[in-house]
Amino acid sequence: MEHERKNGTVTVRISGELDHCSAQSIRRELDALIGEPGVKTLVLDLQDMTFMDSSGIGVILGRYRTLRERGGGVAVKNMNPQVEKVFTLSGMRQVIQIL
Amino acid sequence: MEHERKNGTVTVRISGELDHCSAQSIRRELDALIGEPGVKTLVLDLQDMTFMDSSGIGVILGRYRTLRERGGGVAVKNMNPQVEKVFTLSGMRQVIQIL
Amino acid sequence: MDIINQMELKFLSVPENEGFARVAVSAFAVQLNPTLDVLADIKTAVSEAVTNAIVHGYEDETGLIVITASLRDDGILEVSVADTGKGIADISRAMQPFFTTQPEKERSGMGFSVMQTFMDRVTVESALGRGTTVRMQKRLREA
Amino acid sequence: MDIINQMELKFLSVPENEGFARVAVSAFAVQLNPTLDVLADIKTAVSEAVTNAIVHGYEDETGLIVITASLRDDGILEVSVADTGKGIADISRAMQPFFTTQPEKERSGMGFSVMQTFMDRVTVESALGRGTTVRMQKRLREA
Ligand SMILES: Nc1ncnc2c1ncn2[C@@H]1O[C@H](COP(=O)(O)OP(=O)(O)O)[C@@H](O)[C@H]1O
Ligand SMILES: Nc1ncnc2c1ncn2[C@@H]1O[C@H](COP(=O)(O)OP(=O)(O)O)[C@@H](O)[C@H]1O
Repeated sequence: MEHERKNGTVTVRISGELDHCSAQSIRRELDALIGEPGVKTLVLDLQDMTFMDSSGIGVILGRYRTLRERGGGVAVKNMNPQVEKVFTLSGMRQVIQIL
Repeated sequence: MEHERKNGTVTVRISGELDHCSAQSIRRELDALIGEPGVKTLVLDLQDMTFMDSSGIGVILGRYRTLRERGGGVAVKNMNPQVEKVFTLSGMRQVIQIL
Repeated sequence: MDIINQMELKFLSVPENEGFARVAVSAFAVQLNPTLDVLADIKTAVSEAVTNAIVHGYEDETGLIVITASLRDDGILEVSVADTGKGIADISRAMQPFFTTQPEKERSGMGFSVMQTFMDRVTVESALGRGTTVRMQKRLREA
Repeated sequence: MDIINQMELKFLSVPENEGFARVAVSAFAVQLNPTLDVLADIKTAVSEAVTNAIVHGYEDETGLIVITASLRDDGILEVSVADTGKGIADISRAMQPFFTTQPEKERSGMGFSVMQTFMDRVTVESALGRGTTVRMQKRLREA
């Protein structure tokens, strides 16, 4: 996964499909990135994500919980309409910022 | 189907997939175009054709036979690798010109 | 109302088949020329139902999942996703938003809500120890 | 040599299912990460076998076509396409390039040749009045 760190913020570009099958490896990679000292905010760039179902909601909320404890959070950007529909439905707009 | 007539030559752009299912309507449209008086040569522009199986060979050879009787013929251009493989395999290079 | 086309797809409950299953159903539905948005809705709903069969129905075992799909002449797609896994004790509770029996695996509890929002109709039949069948309908085009 | 994934797909012998069938098999095969060329070869071969079942096996009737596909741990895809239609009297003659029993429908007689060129192995089993099964293999990646 392409990523970029600036101060306490890591921006990660997730490409392809985020379902239960791919969730485990994506979760692992994200946890490695936010596990680095000083990281408070995770920005997910979903420009190249072509599909997401509710398994993706679980992945995003899980990282949110970790970062929340450190006083940080998660933001997303560049969602396609299908991904945005799943996102909105799950009430994630209340806790995850859309950039 | 997009097409263009110049003297005795009609150039037709076929898009999508050419299999047994789509063959009938494509055949009908091609026959209408080469049925116009004075048409001797059919040029098939396959730039936007994403798939072709041996049903396509039947369609191309059928138009070739019609035009051959009028002293004309068929040529193709812009084949993708998959289409070219089916084309070559069928020995069509011997009768159909590639532009 | 007649059925104009029909298919049945059986496959192993391994996660690699989640993508396969949703592409297959979408490739079946595409012949009625639905919009890309409608196809995306169907893919998402099928993905939820198949994932549930893998994750909840069969948990750590491998079983068979059976999908059927029919196209009706009134423009409706019917899809069912069935497993013969452990079944659901309380269906209406299971269908509540955010309810999940696997929070430790980061399941969101939104699977059924996604199916209900993305499809026109969802019904669930289940028996403990015998399995679960989810039936869904979606209008692909006006009749 | 073990089978790591498996599916079975049953559908009506209508031309609209030619595209559906080849997309479904390709979506199943993609999990071993074959190249796009290999996927295109598989799609083409499946399209030929399914078209034959529709056009020759069932001619003007509608019957059921059954596709099975397995992924083996040595990187080989096995696909079979079966109909219970009219069957083939002389298989080796049927497999000759340019041989067709339907020249008036502009069949080219190249269906079996395409399957044999695009796949690594093709075998045909058929009985008159009972139907035809085409079995094909293709290496998706090195073992
Ligand atoms: N096929 C199934 N077999 C057994 N239990 C199921 C099945 N589908 C759903 N369930 C039960 O219903 C609950 C809610 O499902 P769902 O809304 O999809 O959320 P999630 O999958 O995130 O848990 C699951 O946690 C599970 O207990
Ligand atoms: N599934 C089938 N059922 C009955 N006959 C078949 C079947 N598949 C092929 N055949 C016979 O074999 C011949 C050659 O098939 P093929 O090489 O695919 O060429 P084509 O489909 O263009 O005729 C067909 O014309 C037909 O007579």
